[in-house]
Amino acid sequence: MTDASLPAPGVQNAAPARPRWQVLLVRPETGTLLLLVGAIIVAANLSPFFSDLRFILESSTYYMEFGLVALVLTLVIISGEIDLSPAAMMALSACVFASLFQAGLPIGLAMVAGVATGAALGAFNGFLVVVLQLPSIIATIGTLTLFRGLSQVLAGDRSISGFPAWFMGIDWRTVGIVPYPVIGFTLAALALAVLLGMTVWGRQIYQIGVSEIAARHAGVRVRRIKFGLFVAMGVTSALAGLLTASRLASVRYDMATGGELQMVLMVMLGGTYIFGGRGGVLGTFLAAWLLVIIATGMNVANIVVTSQLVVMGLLLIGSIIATNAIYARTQR
Amino acid sequence: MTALVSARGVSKSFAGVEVLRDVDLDLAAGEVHALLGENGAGKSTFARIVAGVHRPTSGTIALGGAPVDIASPVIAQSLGITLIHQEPISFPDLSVAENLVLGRSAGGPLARVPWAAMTRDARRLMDVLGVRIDVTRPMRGLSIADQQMVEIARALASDARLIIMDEPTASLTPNEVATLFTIARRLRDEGRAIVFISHRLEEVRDLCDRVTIFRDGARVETAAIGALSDAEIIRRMIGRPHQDYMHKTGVAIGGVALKITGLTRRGAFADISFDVRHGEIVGMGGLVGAGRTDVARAIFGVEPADSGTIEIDGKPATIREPSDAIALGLAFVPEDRAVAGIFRSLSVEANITAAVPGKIAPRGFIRRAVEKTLAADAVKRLRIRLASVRQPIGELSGGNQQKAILARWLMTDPSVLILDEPTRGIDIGVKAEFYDMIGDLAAQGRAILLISSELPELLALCDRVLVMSEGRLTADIPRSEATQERIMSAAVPASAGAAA
Amino acid sequence: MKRRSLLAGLAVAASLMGGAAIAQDAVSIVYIPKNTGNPYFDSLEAGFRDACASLGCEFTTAAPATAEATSQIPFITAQTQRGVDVITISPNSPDALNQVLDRARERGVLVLAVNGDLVGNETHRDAAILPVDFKKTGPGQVELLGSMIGYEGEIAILSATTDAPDQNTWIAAMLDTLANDPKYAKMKLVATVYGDDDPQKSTTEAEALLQTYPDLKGIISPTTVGVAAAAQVIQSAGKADTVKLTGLGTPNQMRPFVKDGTVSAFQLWSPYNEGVLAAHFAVGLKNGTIRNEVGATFEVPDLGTITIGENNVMNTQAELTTFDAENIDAFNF
Amino acid sequence: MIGALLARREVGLIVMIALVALVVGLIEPRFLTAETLRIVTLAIPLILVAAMGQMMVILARHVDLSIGAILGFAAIVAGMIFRDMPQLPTIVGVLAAIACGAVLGLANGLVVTTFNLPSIIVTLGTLSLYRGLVFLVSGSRQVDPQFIPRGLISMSQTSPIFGIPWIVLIAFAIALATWAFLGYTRTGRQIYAIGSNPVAAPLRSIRVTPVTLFVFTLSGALAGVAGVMYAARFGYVNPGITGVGFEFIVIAAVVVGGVSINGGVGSVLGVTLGVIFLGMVNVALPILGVSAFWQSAIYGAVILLALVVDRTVRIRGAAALTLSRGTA
Repeated sequence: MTDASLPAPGVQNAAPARPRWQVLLVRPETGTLLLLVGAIIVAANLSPFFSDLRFILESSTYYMEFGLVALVLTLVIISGEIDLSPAAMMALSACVFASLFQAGLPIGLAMVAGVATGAALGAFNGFLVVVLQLPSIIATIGTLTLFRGLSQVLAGDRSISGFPAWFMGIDWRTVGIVPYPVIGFTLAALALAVLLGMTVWGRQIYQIGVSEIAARHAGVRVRRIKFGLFVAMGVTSALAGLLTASRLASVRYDMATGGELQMVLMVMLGGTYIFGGRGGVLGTFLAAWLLVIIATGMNVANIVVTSQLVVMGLLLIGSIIATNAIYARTQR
Repeated sequence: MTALVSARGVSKSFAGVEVLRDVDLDLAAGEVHALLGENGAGKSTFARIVAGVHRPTSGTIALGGAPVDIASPVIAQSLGITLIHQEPISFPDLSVAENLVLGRSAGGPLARVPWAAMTRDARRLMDVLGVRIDVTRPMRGLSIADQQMVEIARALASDARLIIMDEPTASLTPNEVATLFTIARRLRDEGRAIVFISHRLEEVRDLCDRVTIFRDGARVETAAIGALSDAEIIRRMIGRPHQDYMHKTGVAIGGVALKITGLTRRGAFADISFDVRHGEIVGMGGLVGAGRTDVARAIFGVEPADSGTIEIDGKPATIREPSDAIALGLAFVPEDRAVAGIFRSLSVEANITAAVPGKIAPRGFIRRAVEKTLAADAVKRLRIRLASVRQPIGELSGGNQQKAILARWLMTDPSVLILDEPTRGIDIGVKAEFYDMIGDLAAQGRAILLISSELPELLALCDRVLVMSEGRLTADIPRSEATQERIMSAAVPASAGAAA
Repeated sequence: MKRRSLLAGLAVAASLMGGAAIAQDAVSIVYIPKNTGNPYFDSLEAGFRDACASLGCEFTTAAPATAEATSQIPFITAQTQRGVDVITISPNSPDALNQVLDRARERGVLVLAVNGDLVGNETHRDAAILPVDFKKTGPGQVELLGSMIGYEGEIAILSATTDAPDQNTWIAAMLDTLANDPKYAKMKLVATVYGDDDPQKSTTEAEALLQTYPDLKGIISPTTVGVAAAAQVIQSAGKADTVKLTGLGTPNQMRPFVKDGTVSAFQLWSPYNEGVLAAHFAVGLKNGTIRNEVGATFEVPDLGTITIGENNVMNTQAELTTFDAENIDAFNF
Repeated sequence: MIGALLARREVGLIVMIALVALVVGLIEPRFLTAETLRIVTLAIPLILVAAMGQMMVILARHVDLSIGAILGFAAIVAGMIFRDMPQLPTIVGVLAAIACGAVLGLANGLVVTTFNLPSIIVTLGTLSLYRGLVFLVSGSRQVDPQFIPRGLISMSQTSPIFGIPWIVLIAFAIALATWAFLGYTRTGRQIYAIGSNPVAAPLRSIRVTPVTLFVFTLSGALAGVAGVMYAARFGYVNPGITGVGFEFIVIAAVVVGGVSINGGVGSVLGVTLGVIFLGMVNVALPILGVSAFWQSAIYGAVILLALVVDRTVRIRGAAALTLSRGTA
């Protein structure tokens, strides 16, 4: 992402070919899976109350919104960009939705307006990055601050609620014992995995990530795809915002504060390469569950929340280092 | 003459491709030593090794008789070896004076920067060089020539014992070249060794005492400049006599395929007009930075022109994106393969099929089988050497990567093919294959625009040679009249100072 | 004692249908404060601890890192899963917790709001323990400031956030008192500003007050962060004798300012007693010795007779405690 | 040319500052008083000090998102020393805080340089990590005002020199030192060089890694200084809120001050003006009775605006480049 991270010309020698089995074994997703299994075992031993599927699924709903966004964020990062503003977009579009609803707009329309807001915000990011060609990483830090601020301006710190019963508590509705959000997240993961792995569109996202210039030369409509990705981020964030609103039965400007960290963390933990061109949705899917297990496990074991912050931070850095180590060899 | 630098059995390979093979070479103090050879012959690699940019895969280098390990440019500098890059290194946001001092100023981390003295010395250096550059202005915006002068000034200031100039004149005006040579001679007379890398024989004759000729990564011969005639030198460079370096098969020239009129992009090129006919190979020569690549990129929509028209088969075309160009039957093999060509970490098949998503994924979903067969055919047809089509293309040799890129474009069955330095950095054997392919492609009635810095290549392959200089079209020479001299004279900027 | 806890054990067993149960013979109580690192809640926890030590109940606490609306939810779920008998919570949001609290109660967990209520959503908790009758807070503060400035001159209010339910109840009461009680007729409220319980913002807001209203005589800041920030500002500006300050603050927070005379008196209640009361009420309820009905009464050592008021709200003390140079060293929270 | 542009940026800032003062003054005459000056100068020291560090990081083409957490960590450490070892002289706590900041900054630098990772993601991680450490070392307990040495607090209130508070003097002293360091020392210039052309730097015998480490360490140390100033200004340290969101304010100040996020461009004067500008806005908002809610929105807008300006400037620069040299 920053030129500073490119090696000096003298060291740009391509890597020697590696045996296939090794390639398969060092897939970062494999690492994520192992971590997940490990985490489950540890958590189960930490507290007798952990091993209860219903409880885990119930708790997982608190992370599904971030997970959903992280899936799309994965595509963005594979394409060589990044978006740090989704949590703020969740809050702002939810605040728009709630304010309009409170102003008397039929909730259906308000929801549409909320999603439209998300699309607009995403388009704004896209405009900054694709048209004005600002580095997405710093530009979206700007929009993160801006969007969060706007939702505060819009909603103050009122807690807007009073939604109709059918809208509230989507995390309570279950198929068997599986809450709707979990199902939605899983389906979304499947859909995106297919999109990314089996369609031209997905192929082109990888191509852009590996070499944007080469992609353009090969006729890939880079600008269009990137812009589309940012809009998709906005829309997904808005949907996640609505899910959160439904789960909490209320909306405040501070919804999902700091969520960007968890989302990026999910993508990085999933083994997607921070410099783009590598990675996949499967990894993010697993990583989301890994976070669910870790957070839930620590909560139910009464481990102080503050050490959770430490764990999150260490995980993020650790996962980038690991992924980097795996990829850097073939990536110049 | 006493050898200042003596290299013994120096070899270097990148990504398994050997670019320098077992080179022995002595550079003496008080001489200007020319390194000659085609692009990719290994002369620049050798220079970079001596300057510590690359480290040799094997072999030793001795400085004043004592073996040294030149592990980095920094060490090289400390040993008194300076490399003046083709593309001068600069810190655009820092002042010229600072760029001169950076890396040489002594003292600890908190040592004070003596602005006054720094500026004074810088001015003096510039006067010595007889160039007028405000040393307090930032490097950003300086012309290549001026940046080169700054580099030379650096070398002077750091009183290097060995100064390597890698194609310093490539983008200099004659006057600047003259200045450069006077300085070079004075440095030689001061007893320094100078290595001069150039394509231009007349310059070499003018300046150099001895010449070493490289071919295919090996040293062919070292001799006093007087000892060899131009023809002999060229023969040693290209390996065979000039005339039988011919390929072009008689092909019927068809109607106009690509017609460019008044193409202009501010800051790059102006008022470019030419056409390419079916079955015709039109060459485009010129110095580095003359704007050839920009024209190609403009035609292909990578960086569209500000004004001017493009017609394809007589129909005016609007090309905003490469995808538009592809739809119109254009294909473009870019100059910088590593950046603009391949997807290094993606499989060969993905690379080959990149331009034809429609073929591998009729309904949006990629058909792996189809993709594989398509790729496999191409690999067979172009004789691409690889382990598997699922192998990352980055693991292939440069020549085979380039073949894959060509294969990518053949998939689109283009009517107009733009090749930008297609054989740069490719072993001679594969080059020959490329020449054959290019000929065949023309024979199939495709129009081909061949951008190349290798004059023999242009002379050998092209029906016509266009020449660009400083963003303008300066010559359109039919095959019959084309000679290296004519092309060169059209390529070298007529008036001085235009660039500075 | 033994018999009691045995009963408790039965009660627990009975109350926990389905949900994973802890095999234990004591009532287990968890307290979830607004956020960790807040000294106010430290002393509230102390109250719980000491009470449980004497009552023989198990007490744990689990606090989110930030006080944002949703941060408490995962903890409520986790504690429910742990099969605790009682969840006592100082809610970060009056409404965002409704559903998860309901779920806890479905599973037989007793839910008590402590120190702050689910205003407007009282049906989602079993009872609330509040320090004082919040109706009395406003007038109390006005009277205190009035006594400092001779019931005359411009005054201003520095509150927490624009929608902080408790602060708003108090401010409403203050306005009412100022408007209707002739005693305060000469006191003129010129501004009500909000520092969002953030030191930085509170400081700038307080500074702005001093500057925008040169004739300002007094400031009421009914929030611990605000009153501390305001005190710091007045001290820095050296306006201690022209501008009087009072509000709700913790002794530890305000001690230096009372010592150096920046603030002559401020008020609060005892969060410690809230913990004590909550623990006694919870255990009593679980043991069946207390009925959770409006009007019901019960005894708590040191607190005397507690009466359950409307909305199942009970208070630890009738009036606010006023801290000044004399008594402040007697408190440590 | 860049120099000229910078000049433009600094002049522009002065104009903007004057405008804010004027406009606000018209609406609320009391704004144009010495008192305002006092408040503004009190509002900026923390930001100014941290901005000096962040500026150097950004000049070297990096960014440090963790300074808010570092500030909190340093402040809590200082506070705990004041509380738990009252016999020690104040300076010990101060130095300890600065040292902690330096160490955490160094840690950032080490991860970034050793593994060649984008600093923004790394520091996003350490932002969470360090905040967690704040809670752990403090046991989530606030350090109450009674433990903060009077002497320290009075530093945010007055000084022998015209009664300008010490922290203000110190902040500007640090800015001055940074100016001298960046402009007149070898390392200072090397920071610019690295940001200007990271790939070429090693070829000019600039030891990129040590310099980068140094820059991150310095940024951390300065955040530590800001932490001490926080304790001095607000009189207590709470692990939960101290320094939260601080990084965005500082980054806003730095980029609005004309430092290019592409590195290599930026002046101490510009950043100082940027800080003053934001300080003015901060003070103006409540005086105008504008809700504090607007602050974060304004920061965001300011950051984006600065980025766009910087971008357009660069494009012009690039155009000039191609004009004179074609594209080689």
